[in-house]
Amino acid sequence: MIGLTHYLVISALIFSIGLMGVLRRRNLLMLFFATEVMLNAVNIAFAAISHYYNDLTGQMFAFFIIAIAASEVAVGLGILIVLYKKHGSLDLDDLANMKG
Amino acid sequence: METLVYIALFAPFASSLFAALFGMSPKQTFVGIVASLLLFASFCASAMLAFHVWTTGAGIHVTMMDWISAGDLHIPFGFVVDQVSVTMMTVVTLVSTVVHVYSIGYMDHDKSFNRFFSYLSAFVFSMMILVMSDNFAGLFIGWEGVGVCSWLLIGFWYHKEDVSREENPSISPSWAANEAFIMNRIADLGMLIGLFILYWNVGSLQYDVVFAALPDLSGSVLNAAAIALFIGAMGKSAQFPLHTWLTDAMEGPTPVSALIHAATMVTAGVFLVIRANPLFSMTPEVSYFIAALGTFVAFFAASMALVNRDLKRIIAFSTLSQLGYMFAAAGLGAYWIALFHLAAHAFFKALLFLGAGNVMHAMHDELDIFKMGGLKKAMKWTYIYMGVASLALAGIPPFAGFFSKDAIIETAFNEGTLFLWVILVVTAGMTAFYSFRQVFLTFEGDERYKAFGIHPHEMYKYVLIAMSPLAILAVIAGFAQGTFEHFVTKLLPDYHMSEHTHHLSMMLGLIVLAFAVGGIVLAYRKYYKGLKRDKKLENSFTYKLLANQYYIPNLYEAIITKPYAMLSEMMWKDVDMKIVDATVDGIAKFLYKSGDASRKMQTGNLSNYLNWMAVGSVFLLVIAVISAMFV
Amino acid sequence: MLQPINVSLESLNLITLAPMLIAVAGGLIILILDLINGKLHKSLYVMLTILVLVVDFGATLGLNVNERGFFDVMLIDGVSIVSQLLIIVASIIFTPLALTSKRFHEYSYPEFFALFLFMVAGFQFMVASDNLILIFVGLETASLALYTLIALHNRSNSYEAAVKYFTMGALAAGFFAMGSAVIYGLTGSIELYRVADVLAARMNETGLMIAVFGSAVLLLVAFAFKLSLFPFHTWAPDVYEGASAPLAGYMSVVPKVAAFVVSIRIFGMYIDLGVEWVRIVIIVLAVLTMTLANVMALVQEDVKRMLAYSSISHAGFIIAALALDTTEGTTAIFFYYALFMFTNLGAFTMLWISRHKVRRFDARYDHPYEKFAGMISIRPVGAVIMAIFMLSLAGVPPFSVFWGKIYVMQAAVNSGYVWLAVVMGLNSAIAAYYYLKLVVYMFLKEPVKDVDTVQYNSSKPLMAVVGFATLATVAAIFYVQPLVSYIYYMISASGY
Amino acid sequence: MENILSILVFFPAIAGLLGFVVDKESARAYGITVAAIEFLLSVWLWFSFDTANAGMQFVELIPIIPDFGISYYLGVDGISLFIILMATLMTLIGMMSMSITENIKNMIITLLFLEMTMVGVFVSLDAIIFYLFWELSLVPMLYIIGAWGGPLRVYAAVKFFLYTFTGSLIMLVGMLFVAYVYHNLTGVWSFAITDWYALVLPVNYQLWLFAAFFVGFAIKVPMFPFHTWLPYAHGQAPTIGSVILAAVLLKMGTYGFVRFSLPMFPDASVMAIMPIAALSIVMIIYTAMVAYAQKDMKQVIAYSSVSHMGIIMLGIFAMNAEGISGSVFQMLSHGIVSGALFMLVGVIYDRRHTKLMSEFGGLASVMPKYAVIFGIMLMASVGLPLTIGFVGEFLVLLGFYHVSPVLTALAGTSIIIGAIYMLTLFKKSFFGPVTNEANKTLKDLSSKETWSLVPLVLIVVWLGVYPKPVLAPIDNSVKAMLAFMDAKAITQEAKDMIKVSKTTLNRGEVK
Repeated sequence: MIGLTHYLVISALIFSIGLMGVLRRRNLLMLFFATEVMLNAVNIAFAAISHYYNDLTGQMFAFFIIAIAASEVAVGLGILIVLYKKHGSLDLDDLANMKG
Repeated sequence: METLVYIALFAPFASSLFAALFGMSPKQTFVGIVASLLLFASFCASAMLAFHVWTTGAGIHVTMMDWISAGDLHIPFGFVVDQVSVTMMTVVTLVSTVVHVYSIGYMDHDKSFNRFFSYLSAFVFSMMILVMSDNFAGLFIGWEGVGVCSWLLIGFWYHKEDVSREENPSISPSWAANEAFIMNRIADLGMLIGLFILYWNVGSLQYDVVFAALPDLSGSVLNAAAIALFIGAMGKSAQFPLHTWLTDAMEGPTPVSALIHAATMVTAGVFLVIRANPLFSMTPEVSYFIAALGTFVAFFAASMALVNRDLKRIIAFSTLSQLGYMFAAAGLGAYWIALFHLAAHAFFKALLFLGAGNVMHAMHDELDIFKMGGLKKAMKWTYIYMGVASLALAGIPPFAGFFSKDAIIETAFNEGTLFLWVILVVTAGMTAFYSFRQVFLTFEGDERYKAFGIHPHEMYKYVLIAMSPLAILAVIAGFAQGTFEHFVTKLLPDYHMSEHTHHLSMMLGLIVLAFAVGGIVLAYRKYYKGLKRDKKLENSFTYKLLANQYYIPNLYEAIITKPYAMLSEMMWKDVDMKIVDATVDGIAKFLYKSGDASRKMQTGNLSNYLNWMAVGSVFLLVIAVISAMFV
Repeated sequence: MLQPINVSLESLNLITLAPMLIAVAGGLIILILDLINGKLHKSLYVMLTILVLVVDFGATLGLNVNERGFFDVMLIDGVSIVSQLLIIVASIIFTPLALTSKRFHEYSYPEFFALFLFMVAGFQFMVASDNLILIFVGLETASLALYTLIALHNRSNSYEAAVKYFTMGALAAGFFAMGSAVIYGLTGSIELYRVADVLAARMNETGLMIAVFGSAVLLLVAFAFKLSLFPFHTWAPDVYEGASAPLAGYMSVVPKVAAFVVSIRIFGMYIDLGVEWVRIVIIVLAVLTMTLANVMALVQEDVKRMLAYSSISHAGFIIAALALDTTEGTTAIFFYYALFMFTNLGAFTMLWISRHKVRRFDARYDHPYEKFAGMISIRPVGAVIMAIFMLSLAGVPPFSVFWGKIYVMQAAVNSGYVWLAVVMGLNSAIAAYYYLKLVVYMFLKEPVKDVDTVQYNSSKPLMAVVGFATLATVAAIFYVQPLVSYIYYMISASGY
Repeated sequence: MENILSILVFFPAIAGLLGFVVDKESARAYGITVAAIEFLLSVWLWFSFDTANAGMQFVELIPIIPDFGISYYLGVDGISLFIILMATLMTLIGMMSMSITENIKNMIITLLFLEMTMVGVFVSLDAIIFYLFWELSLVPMLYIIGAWGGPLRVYAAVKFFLYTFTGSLIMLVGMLFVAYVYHNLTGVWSFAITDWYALVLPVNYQLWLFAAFFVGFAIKVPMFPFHTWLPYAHGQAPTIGSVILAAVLLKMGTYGFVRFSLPMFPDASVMAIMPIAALSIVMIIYTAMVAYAQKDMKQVIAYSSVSHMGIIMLGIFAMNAEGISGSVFQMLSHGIVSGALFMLVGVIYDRRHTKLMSEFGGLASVMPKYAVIFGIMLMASVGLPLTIGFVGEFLVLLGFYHVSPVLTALAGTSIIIGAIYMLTLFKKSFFGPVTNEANKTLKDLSSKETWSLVPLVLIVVWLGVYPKPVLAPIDNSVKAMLAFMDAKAITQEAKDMIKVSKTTLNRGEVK
């Protein structure tokens, strides 16, 4: 039977995948996806724990995360669009005007 | 009587200030006259005080005001006029007055005439403080004061250039002045330490308090204090090894040499030993050392005088030698004899210097006696004066030197220190030789100066007259020996020859006299007829050794002056700049460099930033795990 | 049997929500005004914003200490009141900086002001709750608004800054969410006071420690990012450089105060629970942050970037006070920020005043040191004021930051961390170098030619702000006492 | 006038603020007037000072931050009184002799602010207020060195600032710790020094705190090996900067030792005697040698300052009234003499724009007045009796002899090597023939220069001959302090070492 542990392991795995994506990806869009993956991993964890405790708070948290992730994407994409207009690229390595 | 004390003390000060007012203006003869009059006033006051002390037998003690008081230390400006100080006062003011008058003539053509009088009177003032003070700190004021005045006066012709040691052994007046000051400072440190020792063991620096407390002190404290004070005396009285400055000090104008470097200041060391006789008489080892050193210096200086060609330097060496005699006497406990020789020596030595000054004046500042000769025609009076002074110096009866020096030599015999006695006797012979070598080479024989186109002339009349008191005293002072003894031994411990010595005294005197006469005869035979140079002798090692003052100045330069300069340079450039400062800057540079290094993490690349975050979290996790293991 | 839902309005205690609601309403009003008439001048919006904030301030001041409201998710304790007041005051000072003499892109949008007010509301939510959901929501509301505000500056660098901040912020958000999940999993609760109770009961269980540490690490990463602690600070210099000067100044104070409040709540809980490790880690991070930020600031060529590093260093300084977990330490945080706020905003305002439309001195930087060379002979008063700000930041008495500094150091000493105080002292000395560098440029160097326009962007409102900041910096000694006693009272009342 | 100290502190500052309004041409006159009024005020302070009272006088106490325990707490005793007088005097004289014309207004205003901080340091009885003025004094000095200095001025100014700043931050931690301990013992926060005096600290605390304060003070003094900022600062500073720096700012360090370290940590101070004496002696001898190696007149005097400060340090740690009173007196004497010497170097620098000794020679013939005053100051500097320089040096050495005869002998070499570098300086610059063409036409002292130097000469002689009016109040306060230290010391060694004078007055009102 699939228990809490399985969910938590899955959640941890997906979180790590998301994290690796954030660390390794060079395209900003992919980076955003990776962060979404991470947040969704958290959602899995919350839902599972919520079920385990038979407590709705976790699911509430998950809903809030979904909402925030959505607005994050909205704002993020907006910024990306103006950036793309200015730079013509979404490659991370092109984005190093400021350093030192 | 207090008024007299203050007159004696402050008249020279007034004189100095008065002359200083005109210090930067051109020569004004009245400055010299006023200064001399004030000095004469001081002399009169001193003489009256002397008479007072003589008649009443009691000293005068005045306290003017507080000087320093801190903690438990209280130092007043206090002055004491007793048998010892009044003797010194009289001698000092007398010689000073003569020298002041003399200087009016001698410094006639100098543009800094007024300044000279200012310095000279300031010196007398300092010297008066030195001898009159009722405490060691006051003595130290005068001690340093005469040091500064000596510095000013040696370097009086400061505008002269530095030359090599071969050309002029003293390099330049300003060099000689600095040398004198610094060497004296070395000794002054010893003196200061002596003061500290006395203060912390007695709680005061007043003579009377200190001397009264001496019996309660332990032997080591007494010895330490005596040694320290004597180191001070060694500097001022130019005892070996701090003697080189004295001959170099001859760079100063001749009246200065007469006053400071013959009659007064250099005897301050002897005065100190006499003043502190309660201390020194309780430390026989130190006293014996003083006597031995004095004897050594007497011989050592006389040996250098034998071959010197410089008129003033010969006299300077003789001063050194006579100081050695005085220390020998003081060290052997014959304080009153030392003081007696001090006074007598002041008269004839000042006279000798002033005579030398006349010669210089006549010879246009030429000092090499090999270039003189036959001056007696032009300078009869000077010849007489110098002759008298030399006879006194050589210890020929009935001149003053005979009595005083003979007493010292007799003391050495009396104390059983035969070795010292022998040396002192030999030295007496040497003294007679070099004195007359100088007199004969200067005044007798062929007129070598003509080759240099010099036309000598006698000094001004009033100058010669002014010198006469010294000449008279040089002749007659010796007869006052008994009176003097009676006078000063009210304060100083009396010293009597033992029966044995007393019996032999005639014979001892004759031995000394024989040596002295022998010296004169030798000088007569070699130099009376004129200068015959002996190349072989002059090239011998001993001759060169003596002529170069045993190479001691060169030695000092090689082992002290130059290494000090080198070490200083090294301290600055290598230690201060390259180690101390570089460390400080190094820390700053390190921080700056680490800034440069760490800003590299700020690549500007977002990916790197995100990686840093990951690294950070791993770092935190690692710490977490590690601490979890230890919890 | 189902119970009918029955919520009494009184138990909601809506007054606790009033400050945030005012800010949100203000933002909405601005948007509506813009809808009605799109041609209104920015000065109207500026004044409106200030008015809203003033009302907000009043509402916050009127709150009672230690109340809960709105289903107990709102927590109005002393910490939240003090921090809200700080946030609002900083916002009030910030707002007039829009009224520059030259036209700048972002201020022409009324949305700027609306977003700004939303952001303030977000921060207020963040500090006024101990519910992790509400904290998260507030945090994200504020952050998203902030990203937009940065990007509105409409320069290539601003976009870059916004993207960097945004991406890293998103990652941090992920960490925060995960950390919350772990806490939830551990305790079945996301309200910190309950979490603390449960954890306290379970502390002795074996194996629990690892989970506790895990949650702590995840949350620490999230807030270390917000507080720009080493090595999570990397965004800060770039974002400060890319953002406009006033916004950079604002960012160095307000988001950090908010993040500090949450950190106090979360990490204070851990430390109280006896997880000594959290304290150690925070102190290590604090020392690393202040030192490394300082040495990196030494080598900067641009004043704004230097100030960015200096802000990081100051944050490191203060986080150390957090680790002490004493009333004094917590007081020190707010006290320091209250004093730091004036000086820092003043300094950034000075930069803003000297801002040109195009870069005249350097291809990359707006405010290279050379720009200020010889300012004493061009604008003596400006130079003196800027020097006062720099000296204050360096901790020279009697200027404001000095008092904060000794309070923090005293707190460290009182908790037995004398070595920490010494490290703080040494760091202040290092920091003095780069502040001094600007002073040296202004006072001791010859002016570079063609710099008659050091006060290019000046205007009366900006001068007023600078004047106020100067006064607050110089006269700190006179208000330190009431300030510190008020903060101390508030903090101790809320049990920290 | 009970609040004369406040007036003394803030009068120059207010005058400085008003100075912004004064016209550029009149700025100098304005500055001199203000400084003169300030000086007269301080003289008045002296006359109204009760010399029989060894305690603090003219005390003003206004709590400003009671929660921290910080109050505006001022007062003077015999130790600080004369340093204040010297500070105001040297500011006045420095301004009178100032030859700067460029940006004169800024200079005057800066100097007036500097004067506030200097007076403030010496009247503060609250550690934080003390620290406040202490740090604040760096700022005007930084500006003076940096704006009017030589080619390396920025480096020198920043080095000066950072070095001192670093040290004082460590000291600040020490102060905070004392306050903490005080709070622990009494439950009250206080930074008042007089309150702190009452603390009896365990020896290990004392040692650490002593070390913390030591760092702050030693850098300021500056003690070897923390002295390297000083030659740069002096070398680059304009004359007025060097004068104030040498005369007053350095004294803050030694004053700090007397005011804080000794009475607060008597046991630690006694334990520190030997290390500090060792450092001081290294400082005396080593820097004197370095001074001898210098080519630049000003650097010679700068290094000589360090050497003389070594003497002062030695005296402070003599632990007897002779030494400490001597030290305080030597602070005054060094202030006046080195201030005057820097002014004198400034005189020649104004004429020739060089300070290298090799450029000169024979100045005595060209500028006799100058040479005379230089000579007097030189003699005071080498400690000739009857000048101000002797009294302090003598007392210090005398006092320290009680602690260690051998070390005193070593320290005493300062009178020899001091003479060496000073006389060499004098000989190289003033004696010998005038070789350099440019020197032949030099003008002697102008009346402005003469009138600023002559008062110093008079003081040098007056206090050399009759130091009592100054020395007696100092001595009273020092004796009271020693008696207090002795009573407070915990360890027997400290009690043995601290020598209480037999004639100690009652210390006045001490809380």
